[in-house]
Amino acid sequence: MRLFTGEGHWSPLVWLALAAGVGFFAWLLWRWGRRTYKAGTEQDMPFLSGERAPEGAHVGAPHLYWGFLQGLRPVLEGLRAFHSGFVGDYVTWMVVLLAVALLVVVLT
Amino acid sequence: MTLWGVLQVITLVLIVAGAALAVWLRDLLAAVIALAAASLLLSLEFYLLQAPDVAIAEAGIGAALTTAIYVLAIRKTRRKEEE
Amino acid sequence: MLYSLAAMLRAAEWAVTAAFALATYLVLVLWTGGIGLWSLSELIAGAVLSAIVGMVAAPILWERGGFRILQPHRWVLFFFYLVGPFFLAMARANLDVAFRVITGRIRPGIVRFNPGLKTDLGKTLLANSITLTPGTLTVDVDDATGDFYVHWINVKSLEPKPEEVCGPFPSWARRIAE
Amino acid sequence: MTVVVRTVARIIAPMILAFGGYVIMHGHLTPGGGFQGGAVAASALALLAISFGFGRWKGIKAPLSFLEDLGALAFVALGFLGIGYTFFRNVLAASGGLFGAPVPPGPNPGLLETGGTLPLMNWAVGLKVIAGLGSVVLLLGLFGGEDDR
Amino acid sequence: MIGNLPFVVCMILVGLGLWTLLSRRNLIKLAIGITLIESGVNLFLVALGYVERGVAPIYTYAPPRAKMVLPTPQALTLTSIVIGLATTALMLAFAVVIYRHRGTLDARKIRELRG
Amino acid sequence: MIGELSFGVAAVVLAAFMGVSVLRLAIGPTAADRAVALDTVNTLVVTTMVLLGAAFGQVVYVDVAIVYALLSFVGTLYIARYLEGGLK
Amino acid sequence: MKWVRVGALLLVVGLLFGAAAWMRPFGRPSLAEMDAYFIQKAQAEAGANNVVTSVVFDYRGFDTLGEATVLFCAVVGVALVLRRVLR
Amino acid sequence: MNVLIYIFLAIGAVFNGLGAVALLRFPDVYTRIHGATKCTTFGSIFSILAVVIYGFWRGGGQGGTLAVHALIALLFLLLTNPTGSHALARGAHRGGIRPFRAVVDRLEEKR
Amino acid sequence: MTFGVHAPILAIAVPLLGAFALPVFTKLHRSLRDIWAAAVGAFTCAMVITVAVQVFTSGVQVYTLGAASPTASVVQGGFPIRIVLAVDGMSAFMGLISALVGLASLVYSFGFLKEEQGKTLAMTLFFLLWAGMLGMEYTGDMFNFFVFLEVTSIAACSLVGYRTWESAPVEAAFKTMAMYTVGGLLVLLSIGILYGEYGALNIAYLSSKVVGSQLDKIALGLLLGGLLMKAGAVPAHMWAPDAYGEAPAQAAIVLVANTQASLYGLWRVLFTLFVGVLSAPAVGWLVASLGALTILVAVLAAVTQRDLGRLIAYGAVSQIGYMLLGVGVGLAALSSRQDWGLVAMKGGIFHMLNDAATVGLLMLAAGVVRRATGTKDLASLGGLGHDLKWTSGFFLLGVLALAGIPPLNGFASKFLIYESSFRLSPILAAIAVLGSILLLAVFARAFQGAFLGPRLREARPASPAMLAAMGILAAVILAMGLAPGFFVEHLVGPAAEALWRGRDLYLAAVLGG
Repeated sequence: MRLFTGEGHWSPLVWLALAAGVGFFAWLLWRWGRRTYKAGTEQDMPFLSGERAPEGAHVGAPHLYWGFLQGLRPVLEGLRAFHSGFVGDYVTWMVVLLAVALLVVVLT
Repeated sequence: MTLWGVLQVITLVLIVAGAALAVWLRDLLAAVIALAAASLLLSLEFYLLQAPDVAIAEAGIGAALTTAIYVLAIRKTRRKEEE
Repeated sequence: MLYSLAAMLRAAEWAVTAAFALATYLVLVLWTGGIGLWSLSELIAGAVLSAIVGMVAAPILWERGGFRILQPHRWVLFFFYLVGPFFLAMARANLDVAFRVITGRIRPGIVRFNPGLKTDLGKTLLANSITLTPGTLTVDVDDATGDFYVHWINVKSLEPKPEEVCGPFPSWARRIAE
Repeated sequence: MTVVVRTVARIIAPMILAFGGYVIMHGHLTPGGGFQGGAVAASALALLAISFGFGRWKGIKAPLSFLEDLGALAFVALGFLGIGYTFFRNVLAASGGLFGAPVPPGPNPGLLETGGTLPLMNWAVGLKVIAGLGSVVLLLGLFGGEDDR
Repeated sequence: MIGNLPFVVCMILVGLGLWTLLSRRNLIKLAIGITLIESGVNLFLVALGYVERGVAPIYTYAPPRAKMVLPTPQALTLTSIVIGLATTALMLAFAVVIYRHRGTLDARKIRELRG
Repeated sequence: MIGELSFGVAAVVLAAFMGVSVLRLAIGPTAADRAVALDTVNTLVVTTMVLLGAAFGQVVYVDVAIVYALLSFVGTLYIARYLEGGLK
Repeated sequence: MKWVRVGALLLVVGLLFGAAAWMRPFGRPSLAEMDAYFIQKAQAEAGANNVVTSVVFDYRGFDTLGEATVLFCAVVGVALVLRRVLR
Repeated sequence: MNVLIYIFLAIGAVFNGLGAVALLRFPDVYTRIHGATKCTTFGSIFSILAVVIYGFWRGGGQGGTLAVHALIALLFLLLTNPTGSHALARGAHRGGIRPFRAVVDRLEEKR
Repeated sequence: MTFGVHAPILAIAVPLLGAFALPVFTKLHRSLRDIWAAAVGAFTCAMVITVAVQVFTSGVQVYTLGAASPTASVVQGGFPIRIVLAVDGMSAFMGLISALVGLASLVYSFGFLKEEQGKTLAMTLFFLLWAGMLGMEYTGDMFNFFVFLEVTSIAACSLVGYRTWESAPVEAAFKTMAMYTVGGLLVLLSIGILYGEYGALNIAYLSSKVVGSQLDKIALGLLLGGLLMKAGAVPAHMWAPDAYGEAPAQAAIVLVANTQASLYGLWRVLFTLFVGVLSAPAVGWLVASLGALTILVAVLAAVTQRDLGRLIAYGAVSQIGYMLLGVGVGLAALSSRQDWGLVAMKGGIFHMLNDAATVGLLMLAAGVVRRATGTKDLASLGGLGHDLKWTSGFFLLGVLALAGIPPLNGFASKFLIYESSFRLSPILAAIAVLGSILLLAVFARAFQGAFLGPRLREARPASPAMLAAMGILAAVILAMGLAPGFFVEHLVGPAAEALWRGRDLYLAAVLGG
């Protein structure tokens, strides 16, 4: 079961045990919760803002990491431009890769 | 330079000419015609290189069928290359 | 009765196509020795091959009146036509083209005439002869009327007779193919 | 196309087919073989298709694909024939059987009944190539409605 | 006698094909470029096997005691030619279907997949 | 062998004519001109192949010429059929 | 972008020309033992006059199977792409 | 016999060359088809006939096969060449190419 | 002659036979087709497992096609003339990956494809692709490798264009085809150069002859370019997201396995054919840095995706980076024979198996989503967990495994790569860790967006065959996660050893001493 890595080893069983411990802790937390909670009532309103969410609202994938994406915007824009969808560019980059490989191989 | 060499040089130059035409021509049908000519001369070159098997294959496939397929495809699409 | 006639016709078509293919094959494999000029295995292989080719090709290749070409005297005529008037006309055609290439004197146009040929084979023969002979090139053949549209490099009259354009060919074509 | 082209196609198609058969059949003696002969015969199909219009050949697609499967299966089966020794063993060569006549060494006019499994494989591949290339041309020609203007 | 001219021509063909792929925008032109590269490679393979004053490796009616060119490259080229035809047919089929959908063959306009 | 050298010379001459035809292929104003040039090259190549078959003294090579004579026709027909699309 | 293209292409093609120059001289291949074996023994082993065919179908028959497979693939692929779909 | 072969080859070469020159010199498609088809066909007949004569003269299985195969190639050329030219001319006309300086064009009038 | 001797060729020939016969059976009856496909698939898997068992117990298997006996690979004089199948540890391992993915794909396609004509054709193409992959992995001949490369190229591109009623798949297929063909032709050109120089095509024989002239280096460069492209390394990776995203799910996972087959070809070229002559550190650094670049670029591109299929596709591309990184580090350490080089190679090779299983699972789940809702746009998906309970579970498992959450298999292989690449260069290890973190973020987003939240639309539940296919892969993932030591020791270890040190054994097995 152990995986030797040259430096040492690790065993997934330890991690499983850890996961079990964390799960137990989570279960404990859950048990400390209110007994009177019922889904579908006022109680499942968001705690911080206190407003009822509009019907069908869903924090979809595009909304996540908004700030992260905003911060990385120049890089990501560059990447989008890089993958231009034009076949000639695809082949160009392949030829570039080929040229690099040839250079590295021939010059060493 | 033997006769064979002269023939070879002529054929090779013509192959390159046909290929270059196939690249440069804007009219796709004309490009396909140039491609067919290049393929034809390529077959002659195979013949000169003493490879009749390959020459027959190139004749049957390069000259007839490839041209046919290209022409059909051009017919189903459009003939001129967009500028 | 009718059915059997049709079946016989189909069998004949198959046989003629197969024989045609067999002839082609046998010419290709001449001098393999053995029986006559051919070896036994070549003969067997050719027979099988031509039977298959006949089966595949016969249903799509025949049209009415096709059997006329089976008469041997037509072949003899065709041969004489090929080496006689046709060859002469072709030689003249080439000299003609040489003359025009050098001088550049042309007066082209597309004229129409009707040689009055009925069968496909006759039309084909005439069209190909016209194409290979002096100053003329078949551009189109009207299927319905049998009109020939000929590109003439040196137009002599606007509504020509067949003889003006292509000499004795229509009559030869009629003799060979009809 | 005009009557001229159609008639010439009629005359020449059996010749092309016979010549394709010749190329396939003599693959082990003269230049040629399954692929080359198959391509030649397939261009007979292409010739007929272009001169008579593609619409007439709609019904031939299914038989062609069946023929192609058959050719490919025959080729693999010929490969399996040698599995007593190894896959693709030429078991028939010089066995004295159907195609097992001994070959005279050096230059010679050639004997049809030599070659072992080679002629059979030629036929299998030839069948496959005829059907395959023919159906490629037909499919491309028939796609999007046949425009036989 | 003529040096390595055939090899050079092969490389010219390959370069021409690559140039077509890089610079042209029509899908059918791209297919033509690929066909050109294929032609170049085929010529390269056949030229590899040529032996000076050799004859084809076929014993039927061969001249006695002649040198023969190498058979293996020819066999490889046969395979390669058929592969090339298959590729071309498939690419053209794709091009035709793309034209059906988009009404254009310009690769710069066919960029639905990007980013 | 008597005729072989002459066959070779004839083949070289024909190859030169091929070059002339390819010139027309290059400059031809319309696609039809190019197709005509292609047809001419076809015929010349077939003839050259037959001549070279005699020049090399190899009988089996002539099969290639036959294939060409048959199949160039198919390519020409396809091109001719679709020349009708016109000069858009 | 254009200069990337031209530069990479020039580099690759230049090295390919180098390869063409460094090849064994045209017309004098290494006459490998494999091909010498084929030329000498194919007639007896495979029983065929045409050495190319015996190479294609006997010595390298598996390549030919692969090639037939490629063709089959292409036909099936064309049929798949060009099939009429009502949807 | 040698002389005959030489003459045939020379005629063939001359007419083939004529065809190529005609291809260059004539002004429009139809006249070019004229030149190209007629001259190359005629030249090819002579060139191939030279090979046929050579083959029969050499005799035996080899020469005979050479001659017969060359004849078959010639036959196919004769069948296909004019037909191909006809098809090209028809395609060109339908594609809208008018004959150069034509005095009359009945086919155009028909449409 | 025992049956087991023929197992390598049967593993390739039987799928081919199955593919050729499939349309015939379909003409007879439709259910016959399914039975035939299942039988062929099962038999092929059995053959692959037989080969693997033989190889792992008794060393390199050699099968000579067309010779009098399978082991008679050379003729008098000591050179091979026929095509040789040579299966060593790495080949057998790759065969197992292909078999696993192929089995899952086949099972899935029973329930996935709807349209009948297309189903027959797609299954035929699938078998051809499978046979092509196995051929690439088992062959010991350069040209044969190229032929099977082309088989896989053409079959894969046809499969990508399966959904012809939309324009995007066909477009992706065209682009992929162009790239594959050019890459294949580069490979063929390099094979031609090698043949011209040494007059041989057998990998082992070439390896014993190759001298490392400029020409050989150009050949190696061409091979590298072609195979790296086919593997999907940045910057020539752009076909990969297009193709993976637009292919039907059951084909996309085979495409991933196909990518790995080309990677295998790359390893074979680098470690067997050219190992004696190339300057290993330079090429190793090239491969490793391309791997790092691939990880970074693909993950960053994945962050911005809004299409579930494309997102997973970019994830798959980034995984290729880990494999390149691992084996590249191993190659860089090859000349000095450092121990951590072997560890890195074990990591990279183990990651191949992990990637096939996990990315396969994700793609199959995405296929379920697409079939259930008719869209893959993340902005309009949501709350699918209410209807697709099993699928969301499988997707979650795949996400966790791919991102390298500890008890699962992804962590095991990535851990090996981190540790050993740190020894070569800390930057590479840092990029690898960063990529892993970003990947978790990306997939958490995808999971949240598609499966959690309120129910937005009705979803059609997955059919049992599809669930079974995903179950197979999930079981493999769990097994590998819980017992990584076993897998590394018995499967990955021999494979890595075969590359690391096994060249002499390979040559000896093929060339007979």
